[in-house]
Amino acid sequence: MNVAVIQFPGSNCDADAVNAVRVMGGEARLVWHTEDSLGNVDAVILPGGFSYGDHLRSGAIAARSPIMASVKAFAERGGPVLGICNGFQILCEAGLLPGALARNGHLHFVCRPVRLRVESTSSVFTSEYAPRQELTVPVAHGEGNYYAEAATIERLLGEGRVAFRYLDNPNGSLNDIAGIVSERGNVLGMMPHPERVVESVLGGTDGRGVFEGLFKAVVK
Amino acid sequence: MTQIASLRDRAATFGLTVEEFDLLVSRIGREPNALEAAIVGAMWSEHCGYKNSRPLFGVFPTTGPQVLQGPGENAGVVDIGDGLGVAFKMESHNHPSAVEPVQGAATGVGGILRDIFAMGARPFAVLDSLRFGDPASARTRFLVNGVVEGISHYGNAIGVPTVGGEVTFHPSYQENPLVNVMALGLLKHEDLAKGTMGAVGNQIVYVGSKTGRDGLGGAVFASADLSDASQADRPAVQVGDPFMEKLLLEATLEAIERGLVAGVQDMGAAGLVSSTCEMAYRAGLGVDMDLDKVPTRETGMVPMELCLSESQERMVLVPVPGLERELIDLLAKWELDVVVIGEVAAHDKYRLFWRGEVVCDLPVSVLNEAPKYTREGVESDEIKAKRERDLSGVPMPEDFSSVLLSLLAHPTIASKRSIFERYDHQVMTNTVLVPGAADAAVLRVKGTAKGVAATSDCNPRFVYLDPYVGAAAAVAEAARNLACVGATPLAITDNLNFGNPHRPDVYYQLQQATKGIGDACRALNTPVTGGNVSLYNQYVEEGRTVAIHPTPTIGMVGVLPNVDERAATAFAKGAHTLYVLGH
Amino acid sequence: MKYHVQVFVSLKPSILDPQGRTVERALSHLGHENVSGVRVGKLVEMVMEGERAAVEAQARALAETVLSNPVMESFRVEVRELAGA
Amino acid sequence: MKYHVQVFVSLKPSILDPQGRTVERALSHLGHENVSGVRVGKLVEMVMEGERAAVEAQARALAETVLSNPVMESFRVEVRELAGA
Ligand SMILES: Nc1ncnc2c1ncn2[C@@H]1O[C@H](COP(=O)(O)OP(=O)(O)O)[C@@H](O)[C@H]1O
Repeated sequence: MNVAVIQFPGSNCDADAVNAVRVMGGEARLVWHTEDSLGNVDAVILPGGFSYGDHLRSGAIAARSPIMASVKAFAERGGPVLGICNGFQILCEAGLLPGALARNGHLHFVCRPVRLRVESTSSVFTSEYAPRQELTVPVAHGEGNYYAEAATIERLLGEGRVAFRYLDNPNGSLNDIAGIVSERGNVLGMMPHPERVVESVLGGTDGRGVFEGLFKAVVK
Repeated sequence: MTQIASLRDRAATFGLTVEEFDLLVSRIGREPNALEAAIVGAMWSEHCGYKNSRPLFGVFPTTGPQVLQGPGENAGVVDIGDGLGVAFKMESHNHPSAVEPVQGAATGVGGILRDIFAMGARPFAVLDSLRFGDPASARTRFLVNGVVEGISHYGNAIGVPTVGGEVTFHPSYQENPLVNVMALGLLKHEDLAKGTMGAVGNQIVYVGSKTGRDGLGGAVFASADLSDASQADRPAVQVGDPFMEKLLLEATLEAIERGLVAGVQDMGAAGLVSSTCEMAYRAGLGVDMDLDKVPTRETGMVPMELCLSESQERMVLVPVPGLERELIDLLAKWELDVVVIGEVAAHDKYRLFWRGEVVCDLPVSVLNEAPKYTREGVESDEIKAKRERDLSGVPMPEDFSSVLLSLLAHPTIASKRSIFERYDHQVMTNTVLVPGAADAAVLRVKGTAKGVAATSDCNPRFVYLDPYVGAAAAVAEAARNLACVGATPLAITDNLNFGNPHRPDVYYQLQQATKGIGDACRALNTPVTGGNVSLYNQYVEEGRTVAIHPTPTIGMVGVLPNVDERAATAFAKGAHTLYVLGH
Repeated sequence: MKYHVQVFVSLKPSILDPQGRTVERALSHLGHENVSGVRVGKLVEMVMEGERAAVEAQARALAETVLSNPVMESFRVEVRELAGA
Repeated sequence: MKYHVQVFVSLKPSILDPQGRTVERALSHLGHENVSGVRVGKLVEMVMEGERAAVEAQARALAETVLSNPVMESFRVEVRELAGA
């Protein structure tokens, strides 16, 4: 189980993502944003952080980096791609997921554990959770306010593509959306940080399911 | 003769007293030019030269088996076993935060982090100790919001968790907020880097942001000394960019790990000069530097501006001879600008060139050996009376419940959740005890069973009432906070925030507080590995000078041999018996 | 030829602007009751070199594909000759 | 009378603009080598009701005291009649 964790200038949860994959029994390596290929990998993670300092818009510049061509091709072939926090922002900016992440409604950065509900277990990333299972996962972001046009939200709901919802919405996201998947279900973007809750010493293990699902998908 | 007389007459514009100017003349055997006077003024300032405080540091214990690096380098380092060390230090950014709270606090975080990674340590935690005035005033609310925004913005963006701290409100800080930031970093013993220059012939390399006129708006030089840029073009603030700092951090740590550098130093206040001349002093060598080579962000900058600029996110690296190409390629990967600006020289001078001419030629020792002042301290009668006040006549409250509630509602004691939830306290996935969970922050050390604990403490009212006891109590409080989570205290960093040391009552506070810290550190076996001093924190109100409460903030680090053997403060479920230990 | 290019990026009218709302509330608290509809957007300024027509097209393309996010934002471009360029 | 007021807030020229610097670099990487001097500022739009002269003075005062940080920023104000107001 070989995971590529993409590293942009300013990414800072990249090492955390690598650590989480290893803790869960997989192998992970960092891939620098200027590389023109991913190498032989089973899955891709776009980690959290402040790529390019969040300048212009969060994820805007990273989404236009050379490595993204390879990430898009990988997703097109059905490869699993997990975008966490800044990674979710990058996926939206790159057009791999619909909508956009705007500034939190209360205008402050927020770091706290949030209660999530698993809305759909049909994607690989949520397949290891029980339907409507409640989780506690930390968020840490200033621009996690999910927005999409009404028609897009309808589609997401209709197609069961909302993966996670906030039970205590920390940022004003429309429809309490915390994470969504692509049409084919192989790309997931989520604002909360599952990689921060895979070891009990850090206060919880509700994030393990995301990685378990990812690994199972690859084995298949 | 006219030129000499006029420089001496305006010694104050260079930050020197007339006596100091004369001292300089006697030490270099001639009169300085304007640039040299300004450089000495910067190096002999309280901030760089510690004129009024260094003589008092003799009372501090600074050694011990756990001390890998004591005072004198960019940060102190303690051994935590397993071949690992923790670099740590606390710094203040008080005056800039009063001018522009967001950038003042942000650049305070940036500065202390650079000191940590310049040692070869990867920063893994930040604590912030904040003091403000009356919480009801609009100005205080403006400052609190700005400072928290600044620390949040910088710390979160660079990806180092802010895991603890303090917030205190007291009227004496009304015009002089205190922003003390502590940072910790992890290093392998063999990666401990020093801010030295290595050997003669080594190149001096400038890395990071271009140099602008940041911070020069606060300088009071005669217009003749500076360029034609107007006052409006000289910002009084320094603006920080955590994205640039993140690139510098990664590049510097990789360079140190790969053994590519002989010396590393960050550029702080009067950045270019203070960094290079401290490095030269540590090496016992000299420097030849070409100011024309310094990368600039603004046009028309002159030597004085280049030397004294406070532009952020700049480092000085000295490559290992023969490995310059590898270092430059590494820095290029991180898209960092690199320029060779000088060379380590066999002479013992600090020499600067501009357009082919020598514009500064001073002995390195003179720059680094500021005069030391020992003053007379006299306790204030007013404070003595307060301390000795007979409390037996004070009536007891009828309703303790309402007293408790009003104490809990006081902003100094009330929950700080709305502040620390604006800080990412879990990035790097090491935080085991988050803010609010316990009396100290605890972080795990990946790859070992250990934990590191940190706390930042001071009760300024105690120090005001009795500086010796109050300062010792701050050290003791820090040690108790660490013990409560299961950590053994190892060492401290101290951040001394006081008023004007020329005033005997303030100097008394400094004398007694440093003694108290020294004695407490000896008793608790927590040597002082470094620290910071911020003086002249006072303001004038209706003809009266109001100094802040003396505030020696203590940052203490401890180790847990097994991070799983820790305690938090929450009561677990079930009935409990409570014990009180001590008197 | 050098041009001073300004790209004004604003949230689409139908989208909630919490920053604008906060500013509006602050102004109201300060007694400015005659202020409404506060919206906060971005102003990106740059100097571009080339022929006017090409610069205008390039500026619009940049505004559309990089400087604004079409999901939430709309933009306007102004191109002026740079004095003394 | 209702007016559409625009306040353009920019960093003073001598102040470091990290956003502008990063965006400029990004544009260069994307092949736009003819772009320089990128600065990112704010555009605050609002509707103000009153007499033109009063509104103009009020807008300038607001720009100076609330909408910009005079330590680091400068501003420009434009006031236009609101069509169909
Ligand atoms: N400025 C701050 N930044 C981060 N954490 C803070 C700050 N101020 C207080 N805290 C955290 O909030 C919690 C409560 O702080 P405090 O009120 O000082 O209580 P205590 O006396 O237990 O230290 C502690 O965990 C502390 O670390």
